[in-house]
Amino acid sequence: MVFVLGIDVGSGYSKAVVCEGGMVKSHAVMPSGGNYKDTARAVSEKALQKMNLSQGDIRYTVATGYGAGTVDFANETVTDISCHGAGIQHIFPAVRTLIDIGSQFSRVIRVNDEGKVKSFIMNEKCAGGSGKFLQIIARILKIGIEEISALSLTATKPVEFTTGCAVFAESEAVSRISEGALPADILAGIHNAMASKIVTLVTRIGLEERCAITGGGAKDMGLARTIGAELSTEVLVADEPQITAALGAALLASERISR
Amino acid sequence: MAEEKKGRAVATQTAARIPKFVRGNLSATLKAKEEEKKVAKAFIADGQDEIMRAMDIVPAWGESFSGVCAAKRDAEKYLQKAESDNFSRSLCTYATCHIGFEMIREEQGGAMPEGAPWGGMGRPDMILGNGQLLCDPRFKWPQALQHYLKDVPVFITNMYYPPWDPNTDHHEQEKFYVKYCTEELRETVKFCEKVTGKKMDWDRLAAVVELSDKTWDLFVDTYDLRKAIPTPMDTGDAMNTMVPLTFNLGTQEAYDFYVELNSELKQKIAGGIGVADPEKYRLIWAAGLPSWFALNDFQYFNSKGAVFPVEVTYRGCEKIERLDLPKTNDPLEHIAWRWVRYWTHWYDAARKRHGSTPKVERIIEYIEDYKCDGAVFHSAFSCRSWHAGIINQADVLRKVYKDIPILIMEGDIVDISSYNEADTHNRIDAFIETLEAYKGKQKK
Amino acid sequence: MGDIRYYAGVDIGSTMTKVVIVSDRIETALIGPTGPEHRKLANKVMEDALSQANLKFEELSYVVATGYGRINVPFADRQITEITCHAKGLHSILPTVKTIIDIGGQDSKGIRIKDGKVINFVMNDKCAAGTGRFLEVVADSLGVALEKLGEVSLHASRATPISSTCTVFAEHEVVNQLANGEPVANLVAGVHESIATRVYSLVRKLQIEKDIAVTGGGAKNIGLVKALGAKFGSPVLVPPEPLITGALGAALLGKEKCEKAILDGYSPTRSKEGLREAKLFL
Amino acid sequence: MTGLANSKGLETAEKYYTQYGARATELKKEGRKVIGYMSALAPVEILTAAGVVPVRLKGFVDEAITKGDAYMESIICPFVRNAFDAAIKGRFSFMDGMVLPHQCDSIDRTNDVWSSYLNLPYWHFLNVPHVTDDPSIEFMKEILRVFIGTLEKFLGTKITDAAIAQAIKAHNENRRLMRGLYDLRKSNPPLISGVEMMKVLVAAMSIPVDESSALIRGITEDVKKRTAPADGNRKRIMIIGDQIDHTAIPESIENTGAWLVADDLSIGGKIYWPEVDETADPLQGIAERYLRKLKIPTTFVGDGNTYEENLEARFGHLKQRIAEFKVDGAILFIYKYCDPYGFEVPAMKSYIESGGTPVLYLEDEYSTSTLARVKTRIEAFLEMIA
Ligand SMILES: Nc1ncnc2c1ncn2[C@@H]1O[C@H](COP(=O)(O)OP(=O)(O)O)[C@@H](O)[C@H]1O
Ligand SMILES: Nc1ncnc2c1ncn2[C@@H]1O[C@H](COP(=O)(O)OP(=O)(O)O)[C@@H](O)[C@H]1O
Ligand code: SF4
Ligand code: SF4
Ligand code: SF4
Repeated sequence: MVFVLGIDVGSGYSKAVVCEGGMVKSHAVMPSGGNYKDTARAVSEKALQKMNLSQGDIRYTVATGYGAGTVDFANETVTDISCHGAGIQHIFPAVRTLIDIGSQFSRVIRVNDEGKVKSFIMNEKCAGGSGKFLQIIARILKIGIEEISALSLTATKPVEFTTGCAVFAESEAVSRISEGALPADILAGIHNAMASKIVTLVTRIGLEERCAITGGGAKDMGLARTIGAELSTEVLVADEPQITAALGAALLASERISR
Repeated sequence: MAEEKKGRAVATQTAARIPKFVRGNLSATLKAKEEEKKVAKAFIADGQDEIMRAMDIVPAWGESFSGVCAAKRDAEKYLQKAESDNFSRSLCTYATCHIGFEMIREEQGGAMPEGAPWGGMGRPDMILGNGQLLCDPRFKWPQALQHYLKDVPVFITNMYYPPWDPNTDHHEQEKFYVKYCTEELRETVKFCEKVTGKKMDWDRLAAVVELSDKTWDLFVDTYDLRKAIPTPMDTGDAMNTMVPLTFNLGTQEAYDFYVELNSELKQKIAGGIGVADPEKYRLIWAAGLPSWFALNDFQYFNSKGAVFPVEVTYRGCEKIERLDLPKTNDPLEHIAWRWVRYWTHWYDAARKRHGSTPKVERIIEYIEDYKCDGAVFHSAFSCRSWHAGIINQADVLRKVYKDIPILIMEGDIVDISSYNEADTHNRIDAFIETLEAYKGKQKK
Repeated sequence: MGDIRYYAGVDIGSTMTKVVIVSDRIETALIGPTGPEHRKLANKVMEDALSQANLKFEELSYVVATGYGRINVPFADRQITEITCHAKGLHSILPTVKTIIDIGGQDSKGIRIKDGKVINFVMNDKCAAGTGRFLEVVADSLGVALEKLGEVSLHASRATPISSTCTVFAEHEVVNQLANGEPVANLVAGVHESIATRVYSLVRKLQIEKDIAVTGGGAKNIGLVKALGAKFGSPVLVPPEPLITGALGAALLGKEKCEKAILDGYSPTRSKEGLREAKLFL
Repeated sequence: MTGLANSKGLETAEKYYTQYGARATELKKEGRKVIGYMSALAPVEILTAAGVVPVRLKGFVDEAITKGDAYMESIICPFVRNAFDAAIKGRFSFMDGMVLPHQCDSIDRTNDVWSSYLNLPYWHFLNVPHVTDDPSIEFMKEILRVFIGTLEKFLGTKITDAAIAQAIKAHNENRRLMRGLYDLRKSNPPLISGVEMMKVLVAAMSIPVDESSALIRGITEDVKKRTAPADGNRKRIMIIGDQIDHTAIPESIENTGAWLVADDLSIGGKIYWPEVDETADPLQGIAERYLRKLKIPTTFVGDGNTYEENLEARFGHLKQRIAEFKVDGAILFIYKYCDPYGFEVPAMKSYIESGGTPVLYLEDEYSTSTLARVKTRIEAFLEMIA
């Protein structure tokens, strides 16, 4: 049995996937925290443990993500854009347009029928349209990030946000709450604000169907639906969208050893 | 165009001579007084080079000065000075950097600001602008500058060319455009005569114009050598080797420079020497002025096996023959024809391809001629002129031509505050992987 | 009641609510948070201030509201922007000051004053970089108390350069640098440096004249104050309680207005609203 | 203005302001062609002469840009971005075509973007020059002829010199009427508020010229009947900028206890003062008005011998306006990424201030999202000059 490992050290979360023969055997996710190097070890150990494996059993490791450079036990690093492509090809082979909502960046990636990246585009310099936005709002609403999804679906009157700044949106949310706005409506408002930024990216690069959302932001069904509605298309979401890039990295690792 | 702090390794030796050109141009503005010549704050790509050269007017290039400041990562203090008098940060940073510099000098009673790069630039005796279609700063910068240099006369020419319109034939309008440009150039001459107190020597002007034409031809022939695989010269170098054409047009040195470059490139081709070894991807720099403080990024591309054999930027000329210029004995009219035809000579091609635009046609032509695999655009936030409409160009390129990999980078020409090297390299990495996939797919 | 008249100034900032009551002297000054649950409770801070001064609301002759949330303070007689109020308040404390830098939770401002009156001012863009919010965010992620940031930064061996201009990204950068072993002190100093740079390029738009003073919450941070001093090439003054200059100015402006009205033979009219909850924000 | 006589005309203006383009939609149903245009540089006389309904495009300040950014860079001035966004969203679906005059980089460099994504049956980029010397006037006449030619082709009718001459008369009359209405702002307090005036200006740019004139006439009569309450203490403000076409900023000014009494905006003062001379060749008069008489920063005004002469040529009209309307303070509201106005700020500001009028310079977005901050700055300015 030949095991390979894919590690995605994101700016918010680190993800590890262990594969064998092109199949996912186990995975783990944990916050990246401040020390990428330690987290990378910890998250891969966590994934390995589930299989009773140790790093020594791994034939090839591909690291990706913002902190890929700190993974000293990786055989290779690949950008997360390519890994996303490889990952989505495995999950949804029909997907040609991929929206990745990570903590710092939102990206749109176009892939070909082999999961290879054709082109990509991302938000720049301002956290306005990124997943960080969700985290900030969750904190204000005193809810867990995983609660956003269900809660937002109950919204009836989405609040309109006048600022695009993730930091000031916080104070705006706070004042809306004091005016009696419901948390669900606030979340829906944030979703609208984020979706319009993301859809702009999609339009710029061109939508080719089918379309999927990945990254931690994809766990937010409310956001995914809002984006889908804005794009007037059905968007696919994997069961574990957050590990897509790590999965892609693991698949690329298997490719390397099968060469 | 300039030597920057870290010292970009240049692939061609000829390009290594460029800093001398730039320094020479700057110091000419400082020495002009002794030599009893007049200095004109002028713009590149404004059609007035030959008039200045024929009248011994020393051009003080604001763009060059600001570019040098940026390359030395020394522009911030000038940008801040301009900002302190309410010039917005969103305005052209070439302009605000230069204006900030002049503001400081005036405040110091004319003394050169301390630490001005390469000795700084001389105070102008006149300001020449052009209300042409290229950009607003080309006539607003002079006006804004006069607020600080109140005694310096300003003259604005207007040189237009027919706008792109798929439904009209621009050839029908050429005549009156050329007439207008010629008249405007004549006004420029009159103004220069007034300031310098000298009359134009028309024979000399004719000779200078002829030299420029020759330089245009030689430039294009030389750059065409870059079609070779592997390419002997990259855009990173071209951002230097454009200097003689852009800043020294109408001088013998400029011509001689391209003679030298030409022979160096031929030698390289003969020896099979390329910029990148191995050369894996050929790219077009499809639009945008570079970030002068980050020219090293070209080397980063090279280190990944990607080269730029061709760029749209600073290729401000074409083979004269291709422009099919009507005969005339008036050198000004000749400049006007050259101007109008240069800016419109992709119109016919664009009209033939439904949904296309001249800018995109130009890119397509280069992609084909130089066998490019992908296109990189740079969108600098402070200059609308070259950097607005890029999304549209990329979109049209995809629609009317091919879905080739495209990278649009966002940044600025002078203002370093929005630049992040790690992010930029990340983006380049991902783009390289895209190219890899694209080429892999094509082979199959 | 006697002859003494009392005037109150309420400064409802994005983060703090400040109340000052003056007569011939400052009677009381109180600061409370404008946090999520405190938003509507500007009246509470007012009540506390009143009880501290041993006064009843009805004994106040005039109430002026200022700050970000000034718009809907029902118990105020008048609204005046924080720019005018800061100038007034600061001038009463430090009369030699000609340029004021105010670093609040959401805004950074530069104010030029002459004889206590505003002659020019600038305000930052709507971006959190360069505001007090940035400090709060960083304090939070470094696990340093907001009040301690200044002191901590004084132990820095250098200011770590922060390249991101966005508060969110900068926070991130700071956390990573921390993990890379960069000392907290240097990071805090780096953040101060980054804010000072932003504020400097903003305030430079005014023809800066000395003396320079810093007010607002940012002035409570000695490290930031020092960084600003270095940028402006001149020591900057800090009033003893920088948070309250706006509220103080508001109270003084109210007083001025009333006294003038009385001289002109009117008796100052109080708003009919009693002390009740404020409905804040537009 | 409370306590003042109301006006049917103002109600109409209000309607056209809130339902922008409502009249054009009606006229289109009646079979008229509607041509949209941007900027003060579009020669409306020619559109009127062609028998089309000219409608000036505007932005919608309280709508976030949600569609336009996909096609247009955010380094374009926010007004153009917003107007383009509105166009893409179908807010100007009544348009049969558009003319885009060359005003500035934000317009010039987006010509391809507008034309390729709007896909209108008629499109024309009018190549207005930036300088104003004699060759430029001749050139302007040439490009006007090209413009007329394309219009004629599109409409299938001839646009005669006589029709142009008549349109010139109508527009001059319209300008005189509008100035008459402006005159009613000279009293203290003004008889018509800045907010009301804004609605009139916006309504006027969306309807045919004769209807506009009738509307202004009616409003002027009604407003004249008003008796102003004694309220002479408020500061009198003038606003300067390009296309500000919404009431948000006038409201911010007037809700804080000042009157907006004058403007130098490209939909107001800038276009209603200069008239077209009735020349033998009507295009001569048109060329002269648009190049030489319109004082906008995108035409290079001022070939004077000294800097001071240049300043007078560029900004002299501002001082006149300030004196006539007894202005206490000027607000310079400039959009981000606008080079023509942006480069003007230091000179203009110091010129106005040299006459003793304080100036507030605001560089901002075209959006109500930043309004709270704009308001604070306006209020502080008013407190400052109080
Ligand atoms: N359960 C969840 N519901 C909604 N959003 C989530 C959830 N989990 C994570 N996120 C979002 O995903 C982001 C992190 O996504 P991820 O793809 O891991 O990014 P990165 O790789 O940049 O760290 C967070 O910023 C958060 O907004
Ligand atoms: N004790 C303190 N030490 C350091 N900084 C402080 C302190 N108290 C407040 N601050 C800073 O001041 C800011 C609030 O300032 P303030 O002037 O009250 O703003 P606002 O008027 O917007 O509420 C906070 O964001 C914080 O950065
Ligand atoms: S606006 Fe807010 S999110 Fe955007 S760059 Fe500024 S601080 Fe960051
Ligand atoms: S072309 Fe761009 S960079 Fe050059 S002067 Fe014009 S605006 Fe500035
Ligand atoms: S505001 Fe400035 S940039 Fe925008 S359309 Fe007007 S002149 Fe052009």
